[in-house]
Amino acid sequence: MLKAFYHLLARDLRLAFRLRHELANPLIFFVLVVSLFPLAVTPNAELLQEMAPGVIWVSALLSVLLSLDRLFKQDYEDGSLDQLMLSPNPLVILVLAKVAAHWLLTGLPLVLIAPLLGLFMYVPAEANGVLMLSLLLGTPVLSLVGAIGVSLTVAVNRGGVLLSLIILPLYIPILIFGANAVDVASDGLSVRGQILFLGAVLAMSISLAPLATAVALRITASR
Amino acid sequence: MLKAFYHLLARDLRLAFRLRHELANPLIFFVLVVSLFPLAVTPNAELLQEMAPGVIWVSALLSVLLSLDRLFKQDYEDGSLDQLMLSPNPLVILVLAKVAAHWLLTGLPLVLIAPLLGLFMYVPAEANGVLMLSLLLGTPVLSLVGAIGVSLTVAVNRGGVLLSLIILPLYIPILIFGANAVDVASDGLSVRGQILFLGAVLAMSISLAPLATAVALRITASR
Amino acid sequence: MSNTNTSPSILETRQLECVRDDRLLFSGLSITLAAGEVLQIEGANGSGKTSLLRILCGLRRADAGEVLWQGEEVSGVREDYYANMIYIGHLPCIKGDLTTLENIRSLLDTRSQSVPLDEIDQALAKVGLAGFDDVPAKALSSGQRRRILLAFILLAKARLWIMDEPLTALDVQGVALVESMLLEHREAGGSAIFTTHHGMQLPCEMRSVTLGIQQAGKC
Amino acid sequence: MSNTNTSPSILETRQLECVRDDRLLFSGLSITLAAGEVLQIEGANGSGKTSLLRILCGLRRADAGEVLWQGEEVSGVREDYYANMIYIGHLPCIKGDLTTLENIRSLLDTRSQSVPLDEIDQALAKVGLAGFDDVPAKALSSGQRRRILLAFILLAKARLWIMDEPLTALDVQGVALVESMLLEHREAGGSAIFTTHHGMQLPCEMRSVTLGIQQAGKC
Amino acid sequence: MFKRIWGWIQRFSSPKHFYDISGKMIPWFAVSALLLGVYGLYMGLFVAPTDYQQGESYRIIFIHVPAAWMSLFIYMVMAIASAIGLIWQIKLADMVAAASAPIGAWFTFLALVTGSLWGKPMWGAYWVWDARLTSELILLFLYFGYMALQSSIEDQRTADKASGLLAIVGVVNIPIIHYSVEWWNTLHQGATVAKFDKPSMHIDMLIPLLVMAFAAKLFYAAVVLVRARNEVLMRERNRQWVRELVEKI
Amino acid sequence: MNGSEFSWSEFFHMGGYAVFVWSSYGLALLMVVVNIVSPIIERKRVIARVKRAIKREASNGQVN
Ligand code: HEM
Ligand SMILES: Nc1ncnc2c1ncn2[C@@H]1O[C@H](COP(=O)(O)OP(=O)(O)OP(=O)(O)O)[C@@H](O)[C@H]1O
Ligand SMILES: Nc1ncnc2c1ncn2[C@@H]1O[C@H](COP(=O)(O)OP(=O)(O)OP(=O)(O)O)[C@@H](O)[C@H]1O
Ligand SMILES: [Mg+2]
Ligand SMILES: [Mg+2]
Repeated sequence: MLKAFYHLLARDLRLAFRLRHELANPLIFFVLVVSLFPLAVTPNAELLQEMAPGVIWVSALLSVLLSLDRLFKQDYEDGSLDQLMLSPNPLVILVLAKVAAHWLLTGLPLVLIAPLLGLFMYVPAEANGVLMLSLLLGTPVLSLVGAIGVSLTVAVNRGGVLLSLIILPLYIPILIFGANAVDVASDGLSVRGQILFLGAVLAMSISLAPLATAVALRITASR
Repeated sequence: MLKAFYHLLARDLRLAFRLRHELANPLIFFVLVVSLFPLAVTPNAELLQEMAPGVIWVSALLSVLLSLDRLFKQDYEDGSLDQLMLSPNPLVILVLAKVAAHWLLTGLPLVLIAPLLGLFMYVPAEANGVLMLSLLLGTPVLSLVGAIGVSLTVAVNRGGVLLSLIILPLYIPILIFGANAVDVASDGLSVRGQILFLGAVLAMSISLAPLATAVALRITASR
Repeated sequence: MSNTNTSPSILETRQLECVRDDRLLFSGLSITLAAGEVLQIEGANGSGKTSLLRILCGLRRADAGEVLWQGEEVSGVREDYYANMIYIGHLPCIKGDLTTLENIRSLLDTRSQSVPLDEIDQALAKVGLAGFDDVPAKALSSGQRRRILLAFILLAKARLWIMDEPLTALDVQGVALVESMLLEHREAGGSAIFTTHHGMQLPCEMRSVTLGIQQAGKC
Repeated sequence: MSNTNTSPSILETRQLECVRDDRLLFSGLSITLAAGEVLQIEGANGSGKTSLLRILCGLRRADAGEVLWQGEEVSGVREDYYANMIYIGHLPCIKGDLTTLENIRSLLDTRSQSVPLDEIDQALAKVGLAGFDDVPAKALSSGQRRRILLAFILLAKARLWIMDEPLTALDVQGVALVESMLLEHREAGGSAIFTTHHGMQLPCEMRSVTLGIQQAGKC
Repeated sequence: MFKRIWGWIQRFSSPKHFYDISGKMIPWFAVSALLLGVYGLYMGLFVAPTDYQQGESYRIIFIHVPAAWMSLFIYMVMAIASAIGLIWQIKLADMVAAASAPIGAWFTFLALVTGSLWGKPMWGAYWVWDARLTSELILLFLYFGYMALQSSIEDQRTADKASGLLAIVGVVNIPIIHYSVEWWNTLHQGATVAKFDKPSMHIDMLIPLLVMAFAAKLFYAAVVLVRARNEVLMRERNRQWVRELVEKI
Repeated sequence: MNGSEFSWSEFFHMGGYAVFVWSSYGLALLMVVVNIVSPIIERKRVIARVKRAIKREASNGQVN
């Protein structure tokens, strides 16, 4: 079972590394969207600093959202998803493997580059650490919850915007707590509460979301 | 030739209306993204007002960007694009028809709803008019330039993020001038320069972008 | 033979060459197709049939050589060529969200043809889709979807048909239907080029070109 | 016959029914498949063959009736069923970005099978893909891609093969290959269910069920 | 006349001919780049006087400005080569364009980072949303877009044409981006950013700067030829001459 | 430097801007090295690939 997890994870990672440029794409999208704001709103340092946590979190959220169809879309279209469902291994394990691969390829890079963007947006150094931490806890939840949405919409052609519609409302709590943590940290206050909340949500989604995703996939496959 | 334009436009519109829910999607995405900001950044009216033009413009831009693969993706995948290229009508006309349909289905609704969002974000009434005008001139450019990008990436699997990478840098001037016009109008100043610029860019893109798109499509079809 | 411009050939290729990745698929391929002729392109999997047909249509550029429509380079007479040629590829060209009728209409629209409804109904009946005209294409089986294309071919009334595996997903009656369509088309003076792996028996004379075996197919 | 639990059937359906949209595709369909039996599902386009096969796999739920694997309801013995069954559908299941070898490896991985390299090489040679093992699948022609699946079937060593149109895109040799594969499989005591429109001639006894004509296919 | 020129161009742009000629040219470019570079570094680090305003930190200029110039120059080269490839179907031009992109991206990156490193002592921040900085950042993204498109299309010919078209569209946009950013900045920007007020440069600073800029051009010339030769080998790998050549190596 | 006695430690100190100046120069050096090395590696890879292709074809040719 662990072997099945590992194999699928390895396949997805291999597939991603095969398209090396693809690897960097969510990252670049993230950086691009963040940098749209100084251009569209203002280059003024003070105002930017104030907006920074929110803007960075919203951009991270959007770039995870947009990379979500990586999760099952292709597998659905070429029939591999059918093969996965016909695997003797429990579907939940396979879902977890796919989500893990997705996070390693999109969430993790965002976490790593975020401090740099924080720097560009004048986030104070100590808050930058909190930014990373909040993203580290938050982005896996985005992938996990996103997987439910993708598995529901994967059969719908042009599901991109439909997906956002379904998923964004679910993302909002993470967004609020994540951005707020950074905000509060910029003011030099303690962020224990926010971090605990994010941790709790993460624990909950790891245990529940794959189940929901597996059910959703079975529904989708029944075409 | 005009007939060909009209027929293709009608087909695309009919296709969109067949999926009625799809129609509203870019609109809802737009509203959702804009409303993330009060949640993520601050509910403070003053700050919101300051951010509003930029945030609304960035969101409009993203929602056009995300709806771009509507333009050619499906046609490419099911082979209809090949049929279009084998049409006795000039490809440029067909491209224009498809772009027009895209704008009517995504850009125009954004233009119409923007003042409402402006209201929510405390944009002053007179600047709200400028917001609409700037979007009215700017969103067609987004569709036109976007068409070039889509036609280049349509053959690439999972081109979504690649598309953003290619297109976003090209969108930046529109974003800057659009958001800036609203900003300046909020301060009660004249926005003639910005509007003229947007108009000029629109004129230029209408005349050049379809040509580039047609060339790009021929390149893409040559598989 | 391929060099006499006076021949009444409607499609002609001269010294076509196609290279994919590293492999030379064919080179020096010269074919002449006259009106009323039917030509089958044969060849094993991967021998380059699809590539050849796409080159004939002008969708792909040949790596060398040229394709002539009624004696003139295709790129120069695109409009005329496309008005008289119809290509059906591997892909279905069908919109799942449009009904059968709308699909046919919009396919005809791309050719700027408008056809009266009863004629479309006749064609649908002929291909076995009578009664399916207002069913969305996504609720059709794979074979039924291919039949929409057959109706399209009937209605387009093109002089040259280029078909890549027209028998895909068709059942036995479907195959017979395609055969009879080709016969009628030929009798009416039309020409056709097609590929198929599944023996199509035409009771008329039919030329064939085999890719892959001889390096430079001539005929 | 379908009610005797003692029969050595490996797959059995009882009173299956399938409704799509408004139309009843089949109902009361009871099939029993013993080890070493090969069954062809026949039927015109749109008669419900694909739907039936997906129900047999447990990918789709029947509107009524049940599917039994070695006498037990499939949903209860999923793991065992899926370890011994292999399904090949209309879709290719092939990743264009992975090489032929990697594609096979990852298909086998989903079945938790690891197969030594030389065995894979043998299978590739058998299906005519020798030398293509490190070519990315997107650079293969449609027939070559289907051949990857044939190699997968060979390597999976499942007892039951369920195949939807296995001959799609295959050339004459490809068809012969599938026929010989089926024969060997049958000789080794395996069973198979498949659909095809393109006459497959198996020189062995082969049952067939026709959908669509008789409303309630029995056998 | 025209025909003769065309014939000559075609002969010269034949990959084999290019491969031979460029092999001879590379050492010259490389050696002169090295010599000029060492001389420029010596002049810049040891001879040029300390700036009375910026102190020693200004010595970053000898890296930063040549890199910034190269970033623009290489994009232009890339776009022109792409246009030639697209219009006249000269494969060699496509290869040069493809070979230029990574080098251009590296120079852009260098200009950004050295500018940042310079900005910290000068402005107190690694980054400000100044017009020139922003357009340089966008330029980096244009390079990335070109490379991403180039590498994500399998068929080499298609990839060349598609990314070439993108480079051309990008070049139309560069002035628009430049002016819009500039204009945006002057409208928004108050005193937050100390503008670069260009010091009327001391001749001892100017000389090493120009020398370094020239060295950078020669370096680019050498590297782009090496890369283009790689492209030639890769794309012509089925031709007899490549096979014979490779056997010998 | 201007006339005053040259000292290496002062030179490396760069008037207090050592971090910025030397990391810039270091980065530039790195970039130069990468741009020299990577095409050379690439060249080796291409040549190896062509050689492999030649070998494969030679062996295939015998089969046919
Ligand atoms: C990340 C930060 C920076 C970036 C992206 C950047 C970018 C550029 C670019 C693109 C150019 C070439 C402009 C042209 O030729 O049109 C340039 C030139 C120049 N930069 Fe920077 N720069 C940065 C920081 C700085 C800093 C901090 C200074 C010094 C205070 C500086 C001083 C100069 C000078 C003196 C030139 C030459 C001026 C000229 O050619 O007109 N730069 N820079
Ligand atoms: N996108 C591609 N990129 C690179 N090579 C390709 C691509 N598509 C096909 N090829 C190669 O070109 C050759 C011919 O492909 P093509 O699709 O024309 O074959 P075909 O004769 O139509 O085969 P089939 O009978 O399987 O449909 C194949 O051997 C394949 O390796
Ligand atoms: N997604 C769908 N939604 C609704 N109805 C469908 C859908 N797919 C197929 N159908 C209907 O179900 C019927 C059976 O389809 P199915 O694909 O099982 O046929 P089939 O026997 O495999 O045909 P073919 O030989 O053409 O592949 C068709 O008549 C079609 O109208
Ligand atoms: Mg083919
Ligand atoms: Mg079927």
